[in-house]
Amino acid sequence: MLELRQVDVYYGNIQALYDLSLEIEAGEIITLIGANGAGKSTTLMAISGILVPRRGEILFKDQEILGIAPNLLVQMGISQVPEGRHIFPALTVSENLDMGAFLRRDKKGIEDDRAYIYELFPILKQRRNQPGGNLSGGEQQMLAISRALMARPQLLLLDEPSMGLAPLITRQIFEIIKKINKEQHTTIFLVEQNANLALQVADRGYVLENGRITMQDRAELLLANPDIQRAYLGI
Amino acid sequence: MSTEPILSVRGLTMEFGGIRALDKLDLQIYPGQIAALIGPNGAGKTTFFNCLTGIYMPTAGELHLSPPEQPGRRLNGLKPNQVTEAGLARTFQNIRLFPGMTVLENVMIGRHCRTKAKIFGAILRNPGTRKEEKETVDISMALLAKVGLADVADEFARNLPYGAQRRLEIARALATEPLLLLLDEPAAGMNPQETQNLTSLIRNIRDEGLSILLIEHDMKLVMSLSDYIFVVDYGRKIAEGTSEEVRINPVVIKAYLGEEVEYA
Amino acid sequence: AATPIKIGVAGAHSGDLASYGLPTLKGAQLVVKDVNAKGGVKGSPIELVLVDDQCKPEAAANLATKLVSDGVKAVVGHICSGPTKAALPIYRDAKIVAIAPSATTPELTQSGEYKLFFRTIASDDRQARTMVDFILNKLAAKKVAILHDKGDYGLGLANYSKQFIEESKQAEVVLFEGITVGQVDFSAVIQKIKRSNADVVIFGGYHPEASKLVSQMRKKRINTTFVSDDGIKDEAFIKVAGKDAEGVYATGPTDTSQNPITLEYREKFKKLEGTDPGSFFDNGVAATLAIINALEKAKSFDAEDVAAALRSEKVDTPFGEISFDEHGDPVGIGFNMFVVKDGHYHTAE
Amino acid sequence: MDVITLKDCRKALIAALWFMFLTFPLLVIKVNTTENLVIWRWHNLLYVGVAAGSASLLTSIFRGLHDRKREQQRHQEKVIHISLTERFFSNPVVSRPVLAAGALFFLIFPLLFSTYQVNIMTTALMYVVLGLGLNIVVGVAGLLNLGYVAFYAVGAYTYALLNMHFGVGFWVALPLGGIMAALFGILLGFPVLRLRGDYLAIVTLGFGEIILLVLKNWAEFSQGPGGISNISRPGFFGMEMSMATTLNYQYYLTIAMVLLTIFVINRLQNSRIGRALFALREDEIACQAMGIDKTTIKLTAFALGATWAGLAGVLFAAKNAYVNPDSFTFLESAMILCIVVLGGMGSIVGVIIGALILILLPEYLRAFSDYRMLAFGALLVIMMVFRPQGIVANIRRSYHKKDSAP
Amino acid sequence: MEYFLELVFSGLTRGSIYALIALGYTMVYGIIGLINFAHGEIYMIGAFTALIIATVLNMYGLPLPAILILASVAAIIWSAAYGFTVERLAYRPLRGAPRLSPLISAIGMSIFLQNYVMLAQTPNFLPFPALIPDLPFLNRFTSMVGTTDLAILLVTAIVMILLTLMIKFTRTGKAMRATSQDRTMAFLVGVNVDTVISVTFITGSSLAAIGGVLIASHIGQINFYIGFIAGIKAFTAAVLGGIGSIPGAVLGSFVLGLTESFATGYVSSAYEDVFAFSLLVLILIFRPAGLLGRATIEKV
Ligand SMILES: Nc1ncnc2c1ncn2[C@@H]1O[C@H](COP(=O)(O)OP(=O)(O)OP(=O)(O)O)[C@@H](O)[C@H]1O
Ligand SMILES: Nc1ncnc2c1ncn2[C@@H]1O[C@H](COP(=O)(O)OP(=O)(O)OP(=O)(O)O)[C@@H](O)[C@H]1O
Ligand SMILES: [Mg+2]
Ligand SMILES: [Mg+2]
Repeated sequence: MLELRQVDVYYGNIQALYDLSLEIEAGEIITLIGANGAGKSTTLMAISGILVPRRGEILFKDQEILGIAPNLLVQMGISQVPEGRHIFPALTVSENLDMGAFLRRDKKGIEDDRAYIYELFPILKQRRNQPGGNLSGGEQQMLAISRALMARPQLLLLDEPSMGLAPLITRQIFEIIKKINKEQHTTIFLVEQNANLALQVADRGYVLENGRITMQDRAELLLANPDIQRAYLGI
Repeated sequence: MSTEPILSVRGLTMEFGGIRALDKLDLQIYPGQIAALIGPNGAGKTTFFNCLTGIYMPTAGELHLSPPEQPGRRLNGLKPNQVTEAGLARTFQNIRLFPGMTVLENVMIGRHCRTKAKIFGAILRNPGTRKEEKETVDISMALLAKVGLADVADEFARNLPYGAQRRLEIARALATEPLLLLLDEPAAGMNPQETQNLTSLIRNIRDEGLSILLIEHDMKLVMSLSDYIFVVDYGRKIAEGTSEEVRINPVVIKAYLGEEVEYA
Repeated sequence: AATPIKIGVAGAHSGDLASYGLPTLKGAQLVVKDVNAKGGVKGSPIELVLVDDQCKPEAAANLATKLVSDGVKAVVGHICSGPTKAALPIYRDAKIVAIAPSATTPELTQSGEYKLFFRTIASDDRQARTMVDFILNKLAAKKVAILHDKGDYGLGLANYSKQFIEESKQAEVVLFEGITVGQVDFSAVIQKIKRSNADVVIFGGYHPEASKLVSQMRKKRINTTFVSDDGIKDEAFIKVAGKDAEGVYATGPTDTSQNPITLEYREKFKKLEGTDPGSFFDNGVAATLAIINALEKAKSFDAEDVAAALRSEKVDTPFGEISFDEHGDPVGIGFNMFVVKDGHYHTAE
Repeated sequence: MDVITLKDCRKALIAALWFMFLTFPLLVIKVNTTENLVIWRWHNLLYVGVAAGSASLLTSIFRGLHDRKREQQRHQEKVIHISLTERFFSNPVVSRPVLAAGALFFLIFPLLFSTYQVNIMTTALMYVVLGLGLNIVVGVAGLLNLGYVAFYAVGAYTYALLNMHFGVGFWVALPLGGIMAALFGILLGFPVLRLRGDYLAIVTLGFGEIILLVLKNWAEFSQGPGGISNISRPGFFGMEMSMATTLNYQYYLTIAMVLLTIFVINRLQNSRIGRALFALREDEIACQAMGIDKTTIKLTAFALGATWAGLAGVLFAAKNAYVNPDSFTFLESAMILCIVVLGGMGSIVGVIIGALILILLPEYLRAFSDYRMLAFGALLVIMMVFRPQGIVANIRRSYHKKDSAP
Repeated sequence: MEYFLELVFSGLTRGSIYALIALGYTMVYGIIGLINFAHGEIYMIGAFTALIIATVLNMYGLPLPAILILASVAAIIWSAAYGFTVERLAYRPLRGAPRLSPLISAIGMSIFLQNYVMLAQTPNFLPFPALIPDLPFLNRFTSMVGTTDLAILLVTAIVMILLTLMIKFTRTGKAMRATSQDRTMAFLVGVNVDTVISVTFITGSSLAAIGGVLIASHIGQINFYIGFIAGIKAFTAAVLGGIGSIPGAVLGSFVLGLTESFATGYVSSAYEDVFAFSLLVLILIFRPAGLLGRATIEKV
């Protein structure tokens, strides 16, 4: 589905990713774990086309997508829940959801999805006419995830979806991730600090250290790996 | 604990238009305590901090801070900077550093309310000012060392990774010499390893005599650190007690923790 | 060849006020071309040093020192009164004669501070006097509305007009207002004129504002007589205002359009630029002719001598034969009232 | 990789055609409605086409070369790229002699050049003071002020009026002008305390206009548009001075003023107050949460910035011996703002360079007379496009390394 | 009473003149947060283009309504083209640059365009043909409202309504709002941010062109400098109404126009701008985000 080959990404003159290669099969859930500043968010931004790698190739469904404008990538089926939520602060909750479905034209489908999301997160329904900027941190996170779901992506990039969420909701979010992966066959690329949970839902995992992939394996093997346990699982 | 509470809040209510984010909240924090405030998303925790620190004007309620030398200082109606001067310092849920300033400068800003150099002092650079300036740098560097950021002191704050930014916010808040430190989700965006480091950092800070009130969704951190926990939901306090008491409280489990909790 | 004699030409040559400065510049160039063709002054050719002050006082002061360090013998300029005020102390200290084609503030000459300053235009008070006499005696005005553009020139004229009218006790000033230059719409002030029941409007200022005012007044069917100053006595005013210009009065130097010198230079200008010269062209030509004449006749090029020559020697200019009084004001430039009829200015009876 | 690719050529062609279309009515047809004339200037179309095409090609080539250089650098593994200016200022061996040479140049400037040159240099230096003052407000505290020239006017009129009515001399008026301007700064500061960003900009612009209008209309007070002339020039122990000496004296006076400004502002920036101002720019709420009183610090910023404008104003009145409202229009504020941004916000050296370029350049562009302002406008755009952070990007001081050095 | 009404109409005329320019200001500001100082120049270019085309067509003897329409269309086309080009050349490369850099670029553009038109055409005022014919039935009211005043009022009202509807309900409108709030995120939901910004400039510039034709007909003369002064006032009006808000720009313009009109009518026109700006300060003290502007939500 998605393949990164030897990608280098820079911020100005500072290199953030080194020779990064990874791939995701259609229908898979993979996770990328790594310490703060390892370059996880950078990787997602490069896939979404916001950052343009200086070197390397990115293929989506066997098509080279490097240099394609971010909005076209959304059209091709890549959606992202960015780090820091990025809610449109002056749009209401409901309008934020509309923006998620910006490229869709099936009115009916949009309404169904909206209803589905209000079912998942009743608090959003309560707050639907309130500006997104007024929501609490966790509510915003729910809104950000919902907004990405509204696009019905083929590939969903999630950057720390559980950040700031109450334990109950966190678990709920991971259920939803599994569910849409199963029911809608959405491929999922999950970046998560809560590596424990992430590896539990993921099929495979990559470990990123200082901008380099240092390990990759099946999720359950990574979970069992003592190095990983010490460094990322806090066991 | 039998001493006077360092912070006491009575009947705190905050309304936004029709939404009641806080509803007659009462709570006391005693010196030397690490207290935690937990609750579902949108329960009003951050709003509580905002009311305490003068960023929002509460609809009703009494806020008192009791520094040893000036017991019962009323916080209502103070401006944010006066609250900080009175001895309350905070971090923000959405990090708010001074991104275009260096790490060291960020901490030095925290010293602002504890120093006094005026314009003329700054221009003339008299010995008093120079001494004060040196102290500011020394104290700030010491704080950076404490949170493990001394070697990036000259980096721009915006270039730090997320976790480091959170620690920098703590150092900056400490620089204001607070009596009570308010931390809003300090562990958000940290991996378990980093969270462990944070845990010991917070404990160290307490051991130096500060009181701490923290908001956090990472139950492992909350349970292992807190001396006392307040649980809020819909702006109301639904439970309080030690971690053991709270953990098994069915109301808390239902509203917040969910079933099958297993936290060390 | 003999070393050229330098004469500075200072004024607004670019920017939005260029239309007041460029005619003088062109006039000076045309005159100098003729003079040089005839062998120059006392055998030396004239060289013009052009400086563009954009009617900004501080630029004028800087450029005045430039002219001084360039060693000019005299300056034709400046165009606006403010820059002239800023530059004159420098010319005075450096002992250089300046002759302005269009700076009209009375105090420039009347203060007696600048003995080396001359001008080829009547000062505001004389112009206001002409205007007031005309509206009181010829138009028999009883109620007068006075407007101005808040500028040095316009406000000066408005103030003198008000003073003269009040002194005469023959009429009453019913409105005294400053309007904002460049404003998109003057209807409020026009309603105010209407309400004041004035039978004459005096406007101190320049033609763009005047034509807007007149057009908008006429559009609102307000036919109050409109009287203004030299700043609108310009064909451009008539062309912009079109039929609304009919019947508008403006003061200006006595009509000398049949004067051979006037004809000659206007013709030359037209040949060069393809258009009629703008305002103050005649004044610029006159100033240049006067200064060159004085340089020719003076004992030496010392400022005192040149100034003395300006005062004593008569010179033929587009305004006829003129000289200068002890203050530096022109003698021989008459002032008249003109009226627009059939798309042209005619001397008003 | 070729220097010019086919794609570049196509781009150039499109650019040429587009600009020919764009400029068609204005450049080709010239109407004179007063004369009812229409002149067709088809040749202009050709010029525009050629110019736009070659400009496009040149940018492509430039960009190509730039990319190639970058490519090479990458292969050389980690050439740490530090900007030239940064390298310059961080290396005292290079920067000290250059700075010393610069200082010497300014010191002997009047000996080398004509009085006119000295005079415009004096003007430019006055703008350095203005730029540095505005820099406190805009560059350091981040409060966009579009009416800065009002304070300049306050200073100038303070001296002019005091001199006219009471014969107050330059040296007495200088501090008074600064103080008056500071008071006006606070006066403006109060109502705008709650405003943010560009709301502030428009209010300050309005404030500038109000001051200007009062100066123009309230003739009893300010002498109206006619202005005030014959202001005493600065004295030097009552000595009589010739024209040239006066100008030179004023030059050195201004130099002294610039040095004082640099000294004070440099110290201020690196002080408790300066840091608070920076913090205000970065994040107002966090700033308050750190115990900084927003009200005081904002007013301080306005007052500090205004003071320098006031001082420069007194200097201006003394230099020209004449003031009128025309010197204090919005364009003047815009010019000072351009100095600050073009030079590099928050950087003292940048502001100095910015002022020298923006004030001296139009003087030397006078040769192009008509095209001068056209070129000036284009230059502002081009400079911003190629160097948006300004000529000298601001470098923050490192405190602790310096303190730990012997 | 009649005097009062006359002042009201005079204020409304002036207000709608400001509004036509203010709308473009507010749109551009709303989307990229830039005070587009060159916007006044776009309006001026619109007026000049109309003048040029009208004069040429007049020589070919076309009837007045045809000239009016063709000249307006030409003005819109070229103003839009200039607006588009200015954004591409002077603002787009500056995305992500420090906040004030585009402002300086805009000031530079403004100076450039003024001088460009001055050099290409003339520094002098040119009479602008009366393109809008006088409607006879209005004769009875001419002391209050003339044909051009009425035309300007009507056009302003129509334009405001259309724009508001567009921004509220169309996809482009939604994309504009999203882009203005968070450009990265707009990209991430599939908005073509570059196109949206270009469309905004084109729309704003077209409005300025319409304004140029109407206002120039009203004043009866133009030169290269008209854009600057009108631009500053229009910008003030946009801020007064709450910058970024379409109805706000119109309301702000009317408030400003009426204030100036009453200030002139009942006090003195010498200080009309003082009144205008004092009102601005006063309103902003009580409503820091302008009359209809929503206070920026800052949740901490
Ligand atoms: N805009 C930027 N400019 C310069 N450097 C940056 C920028 N954004 C990120 N970096 C640097 O790039 C590196 C990778 O950052 P990135 O945000 O991708 O990390 P991350 O793995 O997502 O970390 P976290 O867990 O904290 O979100 C870090 O060292 C960071 O400091
Ligand atoms: N400025 C505001 N205007 C309107 N509503 C607000 C505002 N601030 C907060 N709220 C509402 O008040 C409620 C409490 O918000 P708060 O940010 O305090 O939640 P929280 O407990 O911190 O949640 P989280 O754990 O998700 O951060 C939320 O529902 C939010 O929508
Ligand atoms: Mg990240
Ligand atoms: Mg919160």
